[in-house]
Amino acid sequence: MAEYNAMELMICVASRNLEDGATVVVGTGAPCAAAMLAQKTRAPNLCTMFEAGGIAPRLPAMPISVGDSRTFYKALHAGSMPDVMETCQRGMVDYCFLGGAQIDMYGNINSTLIGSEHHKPKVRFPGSGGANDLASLCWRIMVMTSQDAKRFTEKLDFVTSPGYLDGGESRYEAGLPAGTGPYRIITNMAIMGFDETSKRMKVLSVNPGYSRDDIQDNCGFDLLWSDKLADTKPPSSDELRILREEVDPNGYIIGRG
Amino acid sequence: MAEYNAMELMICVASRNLEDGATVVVGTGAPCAAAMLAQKTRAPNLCTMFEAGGIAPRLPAMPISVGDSRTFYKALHAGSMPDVMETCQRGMVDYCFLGGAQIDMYGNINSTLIGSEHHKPKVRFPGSGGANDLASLCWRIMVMTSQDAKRFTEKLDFVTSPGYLDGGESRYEAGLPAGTGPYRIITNMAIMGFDETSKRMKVLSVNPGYSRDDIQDNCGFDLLWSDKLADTKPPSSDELRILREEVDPNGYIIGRG
Amino acid sequence: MSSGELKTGNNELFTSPDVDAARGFFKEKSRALESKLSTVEEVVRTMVNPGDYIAIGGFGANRIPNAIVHELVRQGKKNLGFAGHTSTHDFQVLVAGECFDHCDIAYIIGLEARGLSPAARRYMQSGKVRVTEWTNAALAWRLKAAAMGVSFLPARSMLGTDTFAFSAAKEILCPFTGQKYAGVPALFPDFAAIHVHESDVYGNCRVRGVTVSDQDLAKASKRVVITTERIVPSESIRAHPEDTFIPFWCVDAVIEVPYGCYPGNMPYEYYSDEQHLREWLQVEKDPEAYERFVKAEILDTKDFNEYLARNGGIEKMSKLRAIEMMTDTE
Amino acid sequence: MSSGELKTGNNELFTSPDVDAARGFFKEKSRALESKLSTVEEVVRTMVNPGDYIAIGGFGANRIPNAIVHELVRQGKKNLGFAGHTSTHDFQVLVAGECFDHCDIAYIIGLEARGLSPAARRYMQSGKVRVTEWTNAALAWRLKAAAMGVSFLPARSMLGTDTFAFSAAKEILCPFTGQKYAGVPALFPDFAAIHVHESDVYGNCRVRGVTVSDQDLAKASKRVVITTERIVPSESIRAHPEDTFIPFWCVDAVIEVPYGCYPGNMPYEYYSDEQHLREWLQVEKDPEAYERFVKAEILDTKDFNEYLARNGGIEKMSKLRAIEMMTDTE
Repeated sequence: MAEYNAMELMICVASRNLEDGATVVVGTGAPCAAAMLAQKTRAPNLCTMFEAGGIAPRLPAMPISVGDSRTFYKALHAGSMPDVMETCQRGMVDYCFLGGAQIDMYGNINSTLIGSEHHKPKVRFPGSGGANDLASLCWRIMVMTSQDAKRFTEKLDFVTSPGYLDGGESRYEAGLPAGTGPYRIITNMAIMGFDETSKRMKVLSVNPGYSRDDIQDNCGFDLLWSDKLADTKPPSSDELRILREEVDPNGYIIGRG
Repeated sequence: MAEYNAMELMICVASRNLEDGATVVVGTGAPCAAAMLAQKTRAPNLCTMFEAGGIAPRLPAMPISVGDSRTFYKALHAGSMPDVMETCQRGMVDYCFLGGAQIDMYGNINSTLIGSEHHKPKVRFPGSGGANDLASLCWRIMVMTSQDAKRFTEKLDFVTSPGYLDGGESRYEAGLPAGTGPYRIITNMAIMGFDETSKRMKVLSVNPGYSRDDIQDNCGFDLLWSDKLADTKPPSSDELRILREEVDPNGYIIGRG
Repeated sequence: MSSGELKTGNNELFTSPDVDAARGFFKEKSRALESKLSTVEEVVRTMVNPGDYIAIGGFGANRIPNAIVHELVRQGKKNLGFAGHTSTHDFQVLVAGECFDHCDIAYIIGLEARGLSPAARRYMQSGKVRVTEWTNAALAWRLKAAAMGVSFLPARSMLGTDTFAFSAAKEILCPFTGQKYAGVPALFPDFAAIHVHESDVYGNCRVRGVTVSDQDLAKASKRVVITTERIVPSESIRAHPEDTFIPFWCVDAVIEVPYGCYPGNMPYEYYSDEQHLREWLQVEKDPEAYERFVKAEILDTKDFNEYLARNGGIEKMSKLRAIEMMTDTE
Repeated sequence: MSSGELKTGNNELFTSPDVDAARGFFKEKSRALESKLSTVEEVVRTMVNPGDYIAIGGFGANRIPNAIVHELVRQGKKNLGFAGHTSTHDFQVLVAGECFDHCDIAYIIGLEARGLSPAARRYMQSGKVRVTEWTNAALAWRLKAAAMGVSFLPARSMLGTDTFAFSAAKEILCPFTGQKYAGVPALFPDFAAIHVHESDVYGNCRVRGVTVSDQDLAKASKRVVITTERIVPSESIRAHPEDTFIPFWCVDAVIEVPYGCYPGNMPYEYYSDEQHLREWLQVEKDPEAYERFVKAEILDTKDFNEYLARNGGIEKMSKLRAIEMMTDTE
């Protein structure tokens, strides 16, 4: 079996969740790599959208900004930011990817600040950007992140982007679109989904080399466990070859693994 | 003094109210002719807008539709209908022209129907189209129409487009933008404005060949009269020449006079 | 009525503005990048269901998908709802088939500077049609609300008038300023047909000249058919992504229909056939003659090409093209 | 808090969403078709007043009007309000001058895949800046509301989060469906600068590639300056009216600034200077070195051309152009 690093595994796992003919809003970095890998393997007509307006480009290289030239290269459409956000709001966008400094058991995400004083935080992050919008408006939200107990936390310092909020039906009672929410949390250790009723994070699959204890020890809240807990299928040699040779030949993303 | 017909007079009077550097939404026919005449006389940089989106075209001929090719010919911008309406709503459009089957003393206009049953009217007209929008959103509304007691009526069968509604401050209390409203009613007999306080129609100027009695007799409600009642200045020979030779050489509009 | 009380339009709202219901539809709508080539006959047969609410792109007689409009009449579609938004000749043709029996009205019956349609007027005075009044901007904003995925937008027109009273709008107050607005409900048509200059087989298309609300219409509508003067290679779309007016995921079917706006004006392609439009307005004055005219021009023609052939064919189209290009010498 | 109660964001609304007040301004704004050619120095000196709320077009480092941003720092503008909408390098430069002390935040501090700006982070953690949270779409819709001439729009994002709680949005209910929305207030900036590919002297301009919210920004803002890679004859604008991205009546000043987005990426013109952007991020780590850097690169340079010259001049620009054209051989 081929060797691979955690980033390569996460990108391969994420790419398998993107089916042909779906729409996905991607950012720079790993999500973009996952979408490109999906297009080059099982989903040639996966439609990638960049929040700055680029639609279905033939990316000549990894973009460094979600608005740079590459996101419009041989694109089918150069839309605007409102266009893309409204397409999400209308219900035409299936997937998005989010990241952040903290995530809780309901998939809520903090990318705003650490600390308690809003105008004078201990650590300031970029803020929502488009994350809250995509988390609110796309059908299925995915997260790729490394897992540790500080990042997977009981209580966020700031809820930047909505997961299932307080669990149960609270997301929909808040006015967010019916049927939407966090779908997969993909870490170096496991793949998580969410319990249908409580909306709490639930481990679906354990990555090679990790144990249940590893996963729970590196999580600041109690995880639920699937009845059908699976072993995460490692990257195939084809996936790795395409990822390394075609998607990210310079190792900008997978080099960090 | 040159001879002219009523349509020629109304177009010349209307054109004099359009100053250089202003914006005006025009339709087909007489309003378009008035704007073209203004451009070719004292207001070369009058910006004409068509509600279908054509902005500042160099009209090669009289358009037959406010959306036809001519309204985009060498235009500075091909906008959309929402663009134009929102530009009006934002307060960037100075003038518009309206017409209709009935008008009342507050400048309210009916272009919807005659009769009392809405879904089964005695006579059905086109409806608002963009008229209600322009009457609501532009700063100054102008009307060119022939005058008779049936058209200038005490009570409209249907208030399609707002003038000053019930007079006084009622237009603004209804939520319509501050400072907007009917500005000039230009007929074959007179030029009317509106009283500042009551917002009732007031005759400002009497056209050549007509008397105060003619004007009141051909109006279904009591007109107010300006303290400084003037004589309408007839078309100049320059205005008539340009109107006949350059604006409407085929007599499509002024031929009907 | 006191100015403090919020008024509501009294007429019928023909379509639901519910955004979660619309999202449910859009969730299932295909976003696959695959050929959507079809035919006028098939699209109208399979994509227009009884009771559907339909909308027609373009402005009046300009850039209208007339082959689809004719086919609606030819296939005898009835009981439709119709968005009477900047409609002129398209409205006139649909009236010939009495295709709709409920109608949102902004502009109907008229053909702008050409005058009014006697047949359309008779139909709208017959009492057969349930109607709700709006304005051009109100219908444009209703489509924009749907395109944006929200159930309403605030508007400053219609207020204080009978147009409002006979609409289905509702007065609302701005939560920040207290400003009064006419709230207009999102309009999600079941079916829309839009005629364009160029489209690839996926439905990525380009238009020039008048755009009206067609971008919003394509987004707002559940099923969208594009008729196009020309199919172009998708690579040519990719060469100029800024020019894509409607992206493929809005589109369900694409049909190449040259001269598809005849007798209307297709900007930069051909001018309107004013003589033929006058013929329509003239013949409508006599209901019996009009019935024969509609039978001959639409019901008894095989397809839109036959209609074009009846009315002068390629030769006539070349003349109309010369008028548009301002190269006609007559 | 019960779900039946409507919540309101607790933070400050920095600008008035009052539409009649905005209309009063727009009524007096010139719509004359006259040359608006100006200079960077003059525009910043005369069009940016103390306390003004400003917004910068483009997306992050892409198509930003960097000559104007530098000049704001060079002229020592302070106490401004800033729309932190998709801002990256522009934010970083404004922080170098501590130009703003209140800020609507959607995306700040970061330079996307390049990492975070240490200096911007220090400034935003200093307590010197009053902040209100939003999202990219919320700020886009705030500008769209203003562009439409309405004081608010309904949005389905922000709901249920601290982003909402620390915003100045208000929950509202749809009058038709009862659906809960975040109502976002119109944003009318006092001053906006937008960099474009081509403009005529009147301000009719064209862009390619990323458009973000710049069309709405141009409409929403009270005073608008366009910097352009190239001035083009107005006749070339009239030859393609469909391509006009911003019409002249939105624009108050036009300045030709070649390479005006450097070190950012101008689509189809030149790629970003990643080496120089890394230099910014690197030098910011040491506040004293950073102060010398800002002095040398901005405060002590005469104008933007000198900044370009310092950083490689035409030769560098040609290299960045080769990267953009994918003709670089390195």
